Amino acid sequence: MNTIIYTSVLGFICMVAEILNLRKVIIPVAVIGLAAILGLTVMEWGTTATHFNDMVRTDNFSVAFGSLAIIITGLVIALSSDYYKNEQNHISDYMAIIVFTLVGGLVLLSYSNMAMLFLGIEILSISLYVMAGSRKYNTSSNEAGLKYFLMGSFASGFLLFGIALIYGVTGSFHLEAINTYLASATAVSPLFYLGVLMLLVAILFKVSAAPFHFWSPDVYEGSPALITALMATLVKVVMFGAFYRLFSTAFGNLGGYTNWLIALVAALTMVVGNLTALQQVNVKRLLAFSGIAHAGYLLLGILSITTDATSALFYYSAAYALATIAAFAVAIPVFQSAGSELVSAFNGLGKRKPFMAAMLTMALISLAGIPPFAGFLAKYYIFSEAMANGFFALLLIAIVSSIIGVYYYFKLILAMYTQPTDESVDVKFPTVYVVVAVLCVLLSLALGLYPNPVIQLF
Amino acid sequence: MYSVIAMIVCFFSIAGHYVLLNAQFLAIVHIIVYAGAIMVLFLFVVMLLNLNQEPDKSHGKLLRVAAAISGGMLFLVLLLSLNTSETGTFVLPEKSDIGMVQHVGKKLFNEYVLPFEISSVLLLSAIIGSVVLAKKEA
Amino acid sequence: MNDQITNSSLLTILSILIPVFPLVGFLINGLLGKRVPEPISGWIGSIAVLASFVCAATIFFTLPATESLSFNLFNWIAYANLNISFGFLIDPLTITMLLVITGIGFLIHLYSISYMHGDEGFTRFFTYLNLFIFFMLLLVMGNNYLVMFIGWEGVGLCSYLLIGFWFKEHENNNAAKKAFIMNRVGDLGFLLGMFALLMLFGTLDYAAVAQAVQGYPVNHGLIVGITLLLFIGAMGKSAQIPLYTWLPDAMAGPTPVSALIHAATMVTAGIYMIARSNVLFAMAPATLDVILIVGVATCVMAAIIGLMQNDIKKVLAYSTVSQLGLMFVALGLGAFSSGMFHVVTHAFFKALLFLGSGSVIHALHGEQDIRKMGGLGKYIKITFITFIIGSLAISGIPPFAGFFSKDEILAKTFEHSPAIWIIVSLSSALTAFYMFRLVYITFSGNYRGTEETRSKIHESPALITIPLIILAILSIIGGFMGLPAITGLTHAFSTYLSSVTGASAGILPEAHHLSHATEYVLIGVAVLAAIVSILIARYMYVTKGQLPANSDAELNGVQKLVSNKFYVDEVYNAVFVKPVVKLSALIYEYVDKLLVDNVVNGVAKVTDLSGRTLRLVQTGSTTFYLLAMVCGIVILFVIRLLI
Amino acid sequence: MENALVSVPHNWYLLLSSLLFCIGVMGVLFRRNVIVILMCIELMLNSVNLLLVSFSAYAQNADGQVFVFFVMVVAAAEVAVGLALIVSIYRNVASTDIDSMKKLKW
Repeated sequence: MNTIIYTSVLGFICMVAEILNLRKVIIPVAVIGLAAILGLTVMEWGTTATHFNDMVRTDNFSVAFGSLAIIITGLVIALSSDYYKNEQNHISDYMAIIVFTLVGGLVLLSYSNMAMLFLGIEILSISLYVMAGSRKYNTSSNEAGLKYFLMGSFASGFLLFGIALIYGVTGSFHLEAINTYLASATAVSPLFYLGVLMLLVAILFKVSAAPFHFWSPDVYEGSPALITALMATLVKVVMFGAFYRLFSTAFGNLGGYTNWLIALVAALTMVVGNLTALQQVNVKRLLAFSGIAHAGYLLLGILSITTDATSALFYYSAAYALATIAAFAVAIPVFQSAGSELVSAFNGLGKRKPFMAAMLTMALISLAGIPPFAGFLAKYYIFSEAMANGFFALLLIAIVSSIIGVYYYFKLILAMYTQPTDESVDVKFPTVYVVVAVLCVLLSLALGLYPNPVIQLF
Repeated sequence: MYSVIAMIVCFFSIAGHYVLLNAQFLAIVHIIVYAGAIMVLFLFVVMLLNLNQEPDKSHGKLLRVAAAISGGMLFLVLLLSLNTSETGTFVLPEKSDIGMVQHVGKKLFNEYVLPFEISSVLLLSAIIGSVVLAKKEA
Repeated sequence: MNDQITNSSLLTILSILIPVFPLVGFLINGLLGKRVPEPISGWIGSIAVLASFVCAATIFFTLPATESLSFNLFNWIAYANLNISFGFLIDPLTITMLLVITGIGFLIHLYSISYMHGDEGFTRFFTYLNLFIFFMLLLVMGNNYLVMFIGWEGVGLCSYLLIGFWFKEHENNNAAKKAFIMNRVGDLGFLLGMFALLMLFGTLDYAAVAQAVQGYPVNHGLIVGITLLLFIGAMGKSAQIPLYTWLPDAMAGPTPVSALIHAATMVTAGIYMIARSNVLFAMAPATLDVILIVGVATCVMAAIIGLMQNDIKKVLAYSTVSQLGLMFVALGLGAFSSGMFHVVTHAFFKALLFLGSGSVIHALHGEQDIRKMGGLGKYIKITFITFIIGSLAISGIPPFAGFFSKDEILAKTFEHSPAIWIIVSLSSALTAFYMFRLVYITFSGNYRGTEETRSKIHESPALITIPLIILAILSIIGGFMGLPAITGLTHAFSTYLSSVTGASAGILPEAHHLSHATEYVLIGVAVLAAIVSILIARYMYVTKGQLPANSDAELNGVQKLVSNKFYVDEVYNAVFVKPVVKLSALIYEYVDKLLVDNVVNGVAKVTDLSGRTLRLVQTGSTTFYLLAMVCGIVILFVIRLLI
Repeated sequence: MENALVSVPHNWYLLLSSLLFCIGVMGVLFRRNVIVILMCIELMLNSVNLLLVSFSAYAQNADGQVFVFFVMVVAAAEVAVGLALIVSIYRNVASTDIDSMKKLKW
């Protein structure tokens, strides 16, 4: 709870800094502030508390996922110092919105009432609609913002309809009250199931699971690269946290009613994500499809509600987010210097900048799920989760699609190491990008080599 | 332009339903927010962009048929699942004051104070966003 | 007692150090990059591997063959009721592989310092090479399948990077991609096998799996399934039908890479894996039969294709595939130690041959087509002599190393079935033929290149020749560690491995041993066949100075020329040469290029196509997306509510 | 007045809001003008409001009405951001046709 308050205050500070003519210090202040908030959050580990008539709860789940979300946002903000160096007059607006996005995310990780779920999703989404369209004079950015906005609000309609139906049946927005209804009702009303399905659809939309994934490649491609990084990591992690929270508390007694559907969607998502990614030439699109595919794998973690599944989901989220941020930290300067976001912009990077190319390679290897990086064990954990639940056909699809997936990550690696260099383009990696990339890769490696502290968290 | 007017009519009739459902305060708020603020905003943008001359084009035939079918299917599905429910036995209580200001206000500022506060973050974010997006740069 | 404890803790430290050295070398070279001057980075890499070799050798001499050392470094994955540690297992099988990897690895590193001299990617090359050694060491040292899998994936990655090392040529990229895809198919098998093992036994530890599997009946369906899956993994990595075509293409990489990865070490990983799981495989004789069939088929087919190749490295590549097939034949017969023995001797002479071919290519400044060589024996004597030694070894001429290991496998096949013995012997004779065809075309006769290039031919520097000489010596004496039974002496190698392979020996049915007389006859026939093949090669390519046709049009001309000579020639041509040449061309064209390539490419194409189609769904129209969303919702509702 | 609705079964309200919701959905799918689409989305949200209020009224539970406030807040915020986006786009492409925004695909 405190985390949410502090973060809101930080966002407010970012906003008013402009009035006080403190633009230069916004980013350092935001990063340091987030670090302090991270410290405070971690100290809450082990406590369980309800706040404000049980609107939000602090528990180990919210602390763990919340810390991850804060780390992700902190890294992205660190990158923004260079990314927005030519847009100083907007920097405080952008930073405030990004921090507010995090507020929405934190709400989503600790809610215990549907009202908070709804508001969390909306804070997160509205901030991102704005950020996606923030390159005002770029038609791609416009289009991305509009597409995201229209489809997101459309999905919000379904989310609300679902919430309304569940409220109508149970008479409450409170997650535990809903669960109590489920446990005590002799015959659950069909309206309730309809509500659950509507809610499920809206959340599947937000995590970009097929067939509700169409927005994400277009939006990822059109948005400013840094915001793409934020969407690919923070939104995905947070939405999966919210997803899991919803199904572990409110629908804990649903008795696997949705499992079959989720399994179906997961299979479709993995296949569509990986297959479509094969053909992509735009790196942001490629990462979008990779994100879709990863959403498919993460859905496997939702299928069961156990402490093991929680750990697996958390580990996977962390592995995915770290690798993706590392990839973007290398990719963004390349995009900027090449003026292109195509795979060909990476041609010969292995020769020009061997170190950063190596970082990107490692990040992609982690995403592809090859040891010794965290991505491999993450897949392993989440796959064994599916196995434990008896989804063997799903497991098979997951493994096959993950093997197809390796191919397109290597497309990028191949471009870096085997294509001739365009000598005229000189890529400069600002120090902060190097630091972020190295940090993420090292963390990813550390997690991969020694997963115990994280995997035994819950 | 006409659609905006039609929309306003629709909002007023929904407000009428609110009154019938004993949600008097909400009905007023609804009119103020929707008809008074949101639709004015719409009208304002329509005027600003000078859109009223432009005829509203339609999609291709295939897309329209597909849209009709899928929308119809959605309604059918909703209908089917609603029909099976047994909520028809509920009858509206004759007299109720739950929609009165004092009652709703108490709920809002006791139980739902946190969402109320948090929605300020949402509004703040939306304000900054709208300004950032709509402001003309020099 | 106390002494033993200190001894074993010393060994533990030593064995941990083995993979650490190459890792350190990799880190130094990788992090410093171009800041390290050229020869220094090469020496850093070489010395790192040498240090590992010294450690491995120390362990070899101190650890008795009957004992093994297994320890867990840390508790790696503790999750649900599953506990997988990151641990090493040091036993005779591991030590054998360790010595081969680090020993030959060191020689090849040394060789590369000179061979890669002046290449702009010099440091990068050694970085990859050290990384490869590191992963390969992990692969053989792990004490459970998951550690092995990490090494397995790692070497695949390094192989991929090294095949595409000279990335300027498009062909190399395709080769790298092909290798990668085929290996992934194999990896899929391995991964599924691993999951199945986990499901069935709840552990991935070698010892625990071997223990647990013995509670099942022989040929239990699940065990057969698991072993088949693991074998698919082995097929990918060790280039067996149908997943072998990547290996000849992999020759696009630098020659030391071909020698190290695609001949001596990585490709034998599949054999190591099966030998390591010998108890598991022994419980599934049905799988062993499959392995035997695949091995025989690969062995023969690759040997036939080898007859027609004109690229010096391609010939060696197909011979590697063929020899790997032979190793699988041994595994399929349950003769795990014989298979491993051939792994070791093959590592010696195939590394020698590859490095020799590298020296030839080096001397000719990159020429790889044997039709443009000839008479090189005069110019590059050391290479010539060592190459002949290697060829004699691979042909199975006593007392060279290949003779002993090949003979052992041949004897085993005869025990099993004389028909297989005939097929395998035939392929062995073909091996002798094409190897000497290569030798004669390359080294004897007159130089066929331009005068200008001839003047530049020179023997390679000492850093290249010294590894050649050492490997040549190993190829001569390497076989003596496994003397055939008829000599009455102990088979040192199989005795050494017996603590590992012994467990499976009890499970497999006892083979009836051959009488000494039969064995003499077998050896005699095999050697004779090899010598005759060599003589035929000599007759065709030295006495008559035949040359492989440059194109199809010339082939007819050459054959006309041949038919004008002796009548014997015609008969010989009609009965032997023509069919074989045809068959070889046919298999290469149809089976290799058409069938195998197309099946593999077909899978890739289908994936590709579906990717293309799916991509088109992304039309860019928001309305369409919304429509798709509504349809998805309706379908989900219908599924859940009405059905 | 107060007794007017007593005899109306709750199902009718469910039906009405579903119908409104589906009209909204179909409007979104049929129209090409982004502003109209946005209005249709508003209609969807309103149908949800109606649903919530009817549930709240029939069950004598004010939670639903409080929730409607939040929906209104969000709707207002969404409209503000959405219209800002539309204005910003109109400056670039001088159109509010959804099919004029098809650049990002494949």
